[in-house]
Amino acid sequence: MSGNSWSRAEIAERLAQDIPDGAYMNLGIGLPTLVSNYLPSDREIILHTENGMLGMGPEASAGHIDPDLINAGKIPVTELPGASYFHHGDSFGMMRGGHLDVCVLGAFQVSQTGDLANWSTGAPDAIPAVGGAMDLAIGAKSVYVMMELASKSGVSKLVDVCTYPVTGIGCVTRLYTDRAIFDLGPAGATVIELVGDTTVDELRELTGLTLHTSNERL
Amino acid sequence: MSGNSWSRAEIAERLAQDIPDGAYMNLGIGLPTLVSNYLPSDREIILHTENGMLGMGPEASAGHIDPDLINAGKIPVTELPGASYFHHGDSFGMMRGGHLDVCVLGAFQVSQTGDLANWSTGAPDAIPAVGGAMDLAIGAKSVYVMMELASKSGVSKLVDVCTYPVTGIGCVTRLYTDRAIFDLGPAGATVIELVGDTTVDELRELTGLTLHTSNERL
Amino acid sequence: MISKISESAAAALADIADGSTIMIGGFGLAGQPVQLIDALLEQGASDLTVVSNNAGNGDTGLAALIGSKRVKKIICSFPRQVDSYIFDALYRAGEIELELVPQGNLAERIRAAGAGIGAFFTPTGFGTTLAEGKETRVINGRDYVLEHPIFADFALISAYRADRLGNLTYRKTSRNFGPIMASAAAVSVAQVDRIVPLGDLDPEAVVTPGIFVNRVVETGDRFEKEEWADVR
Amino acid sequence: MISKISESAAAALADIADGSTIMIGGFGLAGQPVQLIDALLEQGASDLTVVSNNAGNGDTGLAALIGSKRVKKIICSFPRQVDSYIFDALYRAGEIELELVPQGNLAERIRAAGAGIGAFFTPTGFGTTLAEGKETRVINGRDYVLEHPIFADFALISAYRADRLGNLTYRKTSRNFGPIMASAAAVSVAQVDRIVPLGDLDPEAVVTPGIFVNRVVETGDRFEKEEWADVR
Repeated sequence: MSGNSWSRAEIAERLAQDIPDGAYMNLGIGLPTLVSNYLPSDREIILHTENGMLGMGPEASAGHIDPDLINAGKIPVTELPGASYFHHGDSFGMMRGGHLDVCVLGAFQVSQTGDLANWSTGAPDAIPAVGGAMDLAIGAKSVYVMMELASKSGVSKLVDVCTYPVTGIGCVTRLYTDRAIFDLGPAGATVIELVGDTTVDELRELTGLTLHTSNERL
Repeated sequence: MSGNSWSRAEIAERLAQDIPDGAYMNLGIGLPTLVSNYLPSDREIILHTENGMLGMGPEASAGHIDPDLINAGKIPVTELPGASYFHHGDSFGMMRGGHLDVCVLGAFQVSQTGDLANWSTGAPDAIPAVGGAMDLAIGAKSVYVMMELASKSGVSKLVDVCTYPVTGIGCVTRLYTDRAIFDLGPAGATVIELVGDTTVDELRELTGLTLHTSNERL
Repeated sequence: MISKISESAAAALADIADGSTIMIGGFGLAGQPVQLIDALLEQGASDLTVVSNNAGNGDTGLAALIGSKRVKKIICSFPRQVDSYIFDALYRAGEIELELVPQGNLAERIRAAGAGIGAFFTPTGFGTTLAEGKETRVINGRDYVLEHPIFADFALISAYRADRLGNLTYRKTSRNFGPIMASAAAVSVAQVDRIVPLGDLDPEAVVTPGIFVNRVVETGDRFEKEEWADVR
Repeated sequence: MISKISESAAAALADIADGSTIMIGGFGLAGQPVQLIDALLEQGASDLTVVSNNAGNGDTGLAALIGSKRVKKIICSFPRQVDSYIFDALYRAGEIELELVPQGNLAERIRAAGAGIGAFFTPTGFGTTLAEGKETRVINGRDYVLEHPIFADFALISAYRADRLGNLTYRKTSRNFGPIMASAAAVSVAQVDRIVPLGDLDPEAVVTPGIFVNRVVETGDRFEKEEWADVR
């Protein structure tokens, strides 16, 4: 931690602490994959990759690459004891049916009621592509997003209403950022943990949102 | 054949001649299972049992009974090379999706347009039970029924409109009876083969139906 | 370390509450979770809704559970059998509710619950008394009936091998309802002949991934038992 | 005697007509039917609708087929990739139609076609631009979108082993779309590393029963090839 904000690795490390022993988890492509570096060694957490596998191990090392064994980001990975394979119909049924405990995603924007925007910037000339983003958004008992709270130009990515095209409605349950952790829900965002000297008032100013606080923890 | 009618075995034997090499077939419980005794030895026909198997072999002999290997009638059976197992969701999906070539069923009544009644007599005090009857009725590219044309009291079981509760609407494509073979469809029943000296007029009198004839074959 | 292994069938079912919906696997004796059903009988929960293909045979197992009047409703495809006299009597007396569902619709409704499908259009049953009152629709010229998922609080199933993560394999036609019921229940309990060390199951041949299984109970090899010899 | 074995990829695809809908398996290179795609390119059919997770990479395989302007429409979840420049250019020029489908809805729509489901309600995509104009419904307090099956004239898939009946096994994550696409096409063609004698495949471990497969082509072991060593 530097001052009152976390690095991406620190966000991932903090999020990892909240994954309970025995959890089934899917880590979205990109930033969320960092979480796998920080899973507590005394917990057994089973990774799902939506292209059809439970029990995914670490990225494959050079010389041990199996082209039939890749993750959803098309990176060669490994298989742990107790793994299993299944087809896309079953794999996405597993997600849609709410069997995963946690799914961790990145985002362009998250609304205070848990709407997620992470699949399209809405740019008119962009080639559209969605992949499993909308399935992942509704694909777990808990959907966590990790992101920096503000864009590089200082604009809050936790918003009242998403301006980017949404990926899912009311689907994000918790938001991990470099400045604070929030629970999201129909009543809006609740600050549940502050990073360093960050204050709720600073967050209110940055986000422009009311922001509830969790008295028990702040 | 005795005179102008076939025995049940003869109906089964005749029906078996119409199953092409390479066909995937489901034989309903009861009368239809007779068909398996008459499949031409120069054809390879693969039997499906809806409780979750393709490549079902003959009934198991005493001393070779495996309690985990039964057919839809709960009779112990055997496994042929090239068999496969699957769960009920997949097995009924296979049927519903129209992948079987032929399904052979028994019936209380069949209407001239192919409605099937074979699951309930509609008796008010009967314990209802349907099993896979309604799934089988719509569960193949061709649904064949085999039955005696008339009940023991001489009433035609090929009817204008079923009086028993129906199992499926317009689902039976061909009817094999002791007196004749019929194609069924939206335009009604067409006699395509007569048993012995049976005449179409006799069939018209028995059934009370118009009955088309197939000029090519009669 | 994850271990889904329960000490006994009784321990695995201890928290079934009155009023629960219980799926029970099996088609005939194949895949029937005999020890789990017996444990449920012992456990005492009442006011149950049971989802199972049949409604019990003779006077043991599911038939005994029904006979104890602890099942208020059964959702099944084929209750009537030559020896289903316990169910038959209660049904005729109006003491048990029956929801009769075509076997494939039963399977697909269970599968839909596990796969997060809100409802689906099926051709099976259209135009029959079992579809009376249900929404219908013509799609591409074919008639369909709208059916909804069936969820359960517990699924009791039987499999062949398990590991401590709850990965399951089955044997032959005993697979039947196990995989889909395991996916449709809040708590899935599997009895298995043997629990094997992690890594012994071929990942390509696992039929029910452990994510669908909460508890496994080892009940021993079944094939030395004399009683199987004359099963028909 | 049934034999679904085709002499060559070319023979297996000879009867694909102009205007056909073709499913192509694979997710990334895993499960991609490389030889079948090349044979389709050679075969010449045009005015095709392709159903595949991606829209081609680089300038070979599916990208080359698209580049030949013989694909009028693609139904996929993720056309945009770092090297999807052939699709990108045609799409921007309005020369190829795109139906973008969330990956799990794509899978379930294919599965529905194979399983005879007329339509189904899915929560995925509700409230997004990809569900615009589609029927929605609240079921048990949750929002769902109605989606319809996707059928194909041909499915081209890749598997690991086959027998002459068309029973298939897969390897690891190359299973992906193969089993569901095989079930959703009028004619399913599988390229496999090896065809084995009947009886060599474990009936418990067959993933795609032969009933879903019309033709198999043996294309040889892939793992001796140098090109795999640096696949990323």
